[in-house]
Amino acid sequence: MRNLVTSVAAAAVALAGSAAFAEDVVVKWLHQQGSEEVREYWDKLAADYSARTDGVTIEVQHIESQSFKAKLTTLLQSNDAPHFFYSWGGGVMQAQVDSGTLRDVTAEMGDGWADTFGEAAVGAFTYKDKIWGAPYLANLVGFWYNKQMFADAGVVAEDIKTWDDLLVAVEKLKATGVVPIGLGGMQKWPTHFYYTHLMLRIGGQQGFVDAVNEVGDGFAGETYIRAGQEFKRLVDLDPFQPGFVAADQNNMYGALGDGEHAMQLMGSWLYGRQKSKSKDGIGLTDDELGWFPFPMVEGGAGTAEETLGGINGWLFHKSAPAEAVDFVKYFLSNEVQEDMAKRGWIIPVARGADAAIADPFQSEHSARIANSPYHQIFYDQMLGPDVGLVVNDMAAELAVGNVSPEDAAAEIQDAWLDR
Amino acid sequence: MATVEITNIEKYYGGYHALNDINVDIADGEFVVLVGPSGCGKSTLLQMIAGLETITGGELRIGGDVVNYLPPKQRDIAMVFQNYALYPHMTVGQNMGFSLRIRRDPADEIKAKVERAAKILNLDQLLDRFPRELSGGQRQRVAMGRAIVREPQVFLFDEPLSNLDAKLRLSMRTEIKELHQRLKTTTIYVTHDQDEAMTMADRIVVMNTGVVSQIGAPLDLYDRPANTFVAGFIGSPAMNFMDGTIQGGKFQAANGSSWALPSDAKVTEGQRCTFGVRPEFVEAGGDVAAKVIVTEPTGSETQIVADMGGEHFTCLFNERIAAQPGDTLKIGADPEKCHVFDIETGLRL
Amino acid sequence: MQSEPLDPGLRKPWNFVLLYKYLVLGFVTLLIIAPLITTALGGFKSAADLRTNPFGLPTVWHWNQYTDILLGIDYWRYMGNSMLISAISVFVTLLCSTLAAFTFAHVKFFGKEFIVGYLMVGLLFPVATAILPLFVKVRDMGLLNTYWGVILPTSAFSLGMSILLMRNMFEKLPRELLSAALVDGCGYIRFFWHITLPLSRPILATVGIIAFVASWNQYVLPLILLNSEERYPWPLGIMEYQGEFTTDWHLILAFVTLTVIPAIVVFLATQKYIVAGLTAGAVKG
Amino acid sequence: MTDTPTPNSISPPRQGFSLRPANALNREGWVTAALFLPPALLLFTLFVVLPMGEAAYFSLFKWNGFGTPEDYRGLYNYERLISRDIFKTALWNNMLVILVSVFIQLPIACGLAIILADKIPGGNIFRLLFFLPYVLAEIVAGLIWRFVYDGDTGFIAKFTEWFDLPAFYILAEQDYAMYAILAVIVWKYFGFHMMLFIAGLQAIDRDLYRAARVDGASAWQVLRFVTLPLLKSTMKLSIFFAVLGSLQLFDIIMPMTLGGPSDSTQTMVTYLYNHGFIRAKLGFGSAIGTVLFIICVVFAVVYQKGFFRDAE
Repeated sequence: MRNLVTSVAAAAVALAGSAAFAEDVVVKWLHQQGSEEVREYWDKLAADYSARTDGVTIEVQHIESQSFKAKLTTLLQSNDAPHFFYSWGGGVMQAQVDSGTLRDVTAEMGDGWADTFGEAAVGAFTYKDKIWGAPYLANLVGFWYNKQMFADAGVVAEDIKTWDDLLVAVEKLKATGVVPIGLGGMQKWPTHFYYTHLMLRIGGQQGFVDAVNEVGDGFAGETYIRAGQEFKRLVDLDPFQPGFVAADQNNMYGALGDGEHAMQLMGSWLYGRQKSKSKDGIGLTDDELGWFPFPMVEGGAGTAEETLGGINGWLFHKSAPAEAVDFVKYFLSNEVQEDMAKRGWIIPVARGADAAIADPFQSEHSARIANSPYHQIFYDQMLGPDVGLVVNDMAAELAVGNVSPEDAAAEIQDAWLDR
Repeated sequence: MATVEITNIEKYYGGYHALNDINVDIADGEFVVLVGPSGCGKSTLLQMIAGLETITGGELRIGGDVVNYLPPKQRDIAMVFQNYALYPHMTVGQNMGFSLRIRRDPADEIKAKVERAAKILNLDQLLDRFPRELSGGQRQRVAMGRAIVREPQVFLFDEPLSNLDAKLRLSMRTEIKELHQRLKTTTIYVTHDQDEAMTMADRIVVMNTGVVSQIGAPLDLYDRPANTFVAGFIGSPAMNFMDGTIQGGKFQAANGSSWALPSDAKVTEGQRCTFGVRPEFVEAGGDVAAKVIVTEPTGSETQIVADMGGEHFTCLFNERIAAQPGDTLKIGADPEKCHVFDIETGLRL
Repeated sequence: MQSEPLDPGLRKPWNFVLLYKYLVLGFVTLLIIAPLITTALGGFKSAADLRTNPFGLPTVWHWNQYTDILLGIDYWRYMGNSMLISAISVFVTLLCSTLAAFTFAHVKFFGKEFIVGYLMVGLLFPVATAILPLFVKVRDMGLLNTYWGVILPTSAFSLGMSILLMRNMFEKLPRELLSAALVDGCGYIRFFWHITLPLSRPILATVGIIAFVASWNQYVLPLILLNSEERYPWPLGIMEYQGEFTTDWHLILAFVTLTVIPAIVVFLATQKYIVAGLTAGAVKG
Repeated sequence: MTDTPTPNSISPPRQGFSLRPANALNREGWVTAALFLPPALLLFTLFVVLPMGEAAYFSLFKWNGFGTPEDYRGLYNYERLISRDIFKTALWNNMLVILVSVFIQLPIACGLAIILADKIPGGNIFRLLFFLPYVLAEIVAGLIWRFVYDGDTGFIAKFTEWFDLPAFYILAEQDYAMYAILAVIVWKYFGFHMMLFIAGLQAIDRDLYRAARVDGASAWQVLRFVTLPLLKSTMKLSIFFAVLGSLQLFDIIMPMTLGGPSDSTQTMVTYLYNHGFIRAKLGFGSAIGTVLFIICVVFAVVYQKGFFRDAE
């Protein structure tokens, strides 16, 4: 009951508007962190920082991830705008820059701060020759698999070098009666990993650059049609669990840990979640869990070394005070990043902090990203929500056979031209 | 207490001329009844006096002051409504004291006034009741009590008895009359019931289709109606009318009967006119033949509806008459109690 | 309830028609009740129990699933937010609509019908039509992510119906009451305060409860207008909770049950007003 | 006593005075209106009327929400909208809701109302029970039914298990998901419509039934020739609410399918949210809103016309 009273009281205060902090600097921080554990850690970081610096208060705001992007645009233009916020870079950031809502941090970065990150990481937040944000973490997508199930089916992960190999593996797994692949189809973005990964393998970096620059047929071109066709070959094998269309990805993490399917194409973040979301809270141990990169496609321009993933970081609103930048510097300092890496939460981009990564998978991912000739940022980030979500839609439609590869590619091109 | 002067009052609703040049002077302490059929404008006139309707033209004075543009509360009037209009959420006492409360009178003064009024109206036992717990007659008295409490210059009554049953109506009539005699407050009373008007009024204003037909004391109206409308409206059962011509110093009706003229009738030979005979002045044993259609004995009186040349003719006898339908009666009337009107204008001749 | 049956034939004892009627009613009841009962019981079950035994009683009663929610802060915060938003919305709605409805019912002035028609337009349009511009508008007013940002549009969209219901009610007050009050020395404002308001308590309750229920249950406005979980009303909260526990149905069902119980209790307590209001709203045709 | 009315000679009307347009009552009326109306008018204009107009304005632009709309495109958004299959699906789904409301829900509600309008033992309890789902928030109804429909743990899972069928995920089936949602809509709303019908039935004069009985009508004929014709206005009302409800259908869909799978359960509003709001295409979304708005207007006009024609 006291909770109710306090929250009503708090609400009343909020209604009345708070003028109490007039003297102090308030830094508003907005993120979409889903994990409660991480949120608590961040709250503590903010509190620590506030305690150390006289008169700086960090006000943490959190939006549920699904509507984060939708709301952010409008939020940035309101007087409730956060001073710094989570970003995936890409097309969304470019639109924000174009509209003049962001604060340029080139000067701060030039002060040696930029050197603490990898070049590609800083590059992800560079647009029009200026740096607009600070990179924080990187991740990549690959196949996570259940070693036991693979062994039972006689599949050797290390031998899956090509797309065809993968299809064969799927058939073998199916023959043993297990669900070869788990897929959270409801959110659509897990499905788009297949589609865009195939695009990357078939078209390579150049393919994407050409499409964006509207060379030839753009996204409706040969590369993209073929990606759809290849994906369809997989779909035709019926490799996903029944009802995958309405399956929630949040469940699928746990489902892998529970051994409900043999593999899942998912980002680095799956590692921790397959444990925490599993029924017993343990999931697959490091011995039971395996990982291999998305195989190459024969005849494709890309190699298995190119990576698909994200480089996420923090952008600054034009109203951000110097304290906001200062706090982010603290947040991204090796000390903090190493601590978070140690907990297995992230693959940090801060130079040297990756050494602190405890688990073998994350180290491998970190190394792969570092050695990647081209790190393709997720399409749905890179292209902005208007086009990116169409890519997701088309991936989902391909997965249920509602659309032909040609039409799917044409639809993406249409959305790109309409952006 | 005050006089009420109504001068050249006009009322238009858009293009509709509801009241046409109304002139009535009401003396201090007088009890005036506005009477007429529904739609004649009597209620509208009352509402205008109360300030509930706007006045399109003319002048209204209460106590000598022009009040055309004053809101009701500044006119120092009180009003009793047909449906009583008691506030359902207030007790009898609160209802009666409401106007004083609005005026911000001291509470003890309100209490004293309410109790005094309640005593007058025999409501002292009911002060804490709510209107829904009262009978119709009691509600009516509360409505009057509410008016009395204010000690206004003028009382306005808008058909206050029409929602009561016949018996209660008669006793309330007496009560109102008594009250007026006791308080001597100028009173304007609207009704459609000519009986009520006759018994209660010092003076009656008969209205018809937005104009005043006649103003006068009850018996004057009865004895010397100014026109066929008043003649037909006042008196019950209604006056018998016949159209005809003056022939040989007598009225020769189109239905074949022939009647002697009153001595003061200003008529000329051959003039077409309307002749009126009140049923109660019809006497048996004249030279007019009437064929009985219906006989309605009430005990003390006998009402007979007869056929006279295809028209109904009503007779009211103070004695019992054993007439059967189909019988032929010989009747006549005292010419001094008959009326002659112009056939075109309806005005008294 | 009328005393006379619609079909006089019903009065025969052991009528088969009556039996069929009860069979139909029983069947419909089952369809209505089964999901609700399963939901409430599901909150007591373990995940495994729920999976193998969705209909029966829990093999073990897990009270802690309910108590955990009740002892946590989230549930109460969501409820408190909903309460705050709904209560203020109802207050604003009632304030604006009684004033307007009174004016429309009793005051004569030029252009009244036009203004009434203008406000009644609002009856037709679902809030959803305007979420995008509303979002922009609320942002421009600097009310995004504030309680007021939700309260004001909520009230605005419930004005039409409230004014309609109340005007109908006010017009039913005898006109003589207004006349009497004017003669007694009231102006419109005093009439409103001393007569109309006290006499309109039932309709105020009805309109208030309907507005409250609508606001209590609303989802789309807070969804687009609120950002921080600290201010979420319970429908957003429950979706958040659901997002966190996805198919841990036993936990979600416990949460659902706890959010539904207040609504059902309030409904049972006020059903007379709710039904009266809905059917009165029906009168408008 | 003077008998005939004579013009009173005290004072002739002063024309300038008596022609003044407003008297005290009118003046006070204006003051009252000026005091009492602004709160409602302001609130309504600001949050209902202006946004409607702005939706129409925004719909002419391509706009991602940054700054002000500047990229004027005329009817471009509408052309795009009309050429989309999802738009047709959404419209059709809204239409389906209306059809199901009219042809399935309305007869059920009417039938139950006829049973329950009679005084039968327990009648009140049945009424309350049937009305209960209406009181639940749509979000909650959606969540509960998502559980019911869940192929792993729900009712359907239990049934497939009993009959040894493969697990069936109805909400994942693009051909069936919408029907599953329609069932929930009927489940949630029939009680409300039933209450409308009960109110309508109780407004019918009992003497009419007696008269019909005396005239020799059978129970069926009474229903056919007396009850149903007299319920016509209630049916219209029921349809009115069904259409309005359909046009704003959103809350139930979101927890159940989010408009999927493959957009098969999108309605106009989920489409507006998913493709306008989430994708930051404010112009496009506003075009959807405007179309919805126009549908409302057309419906209102048709409804009013129909209503008045019958009233005459």
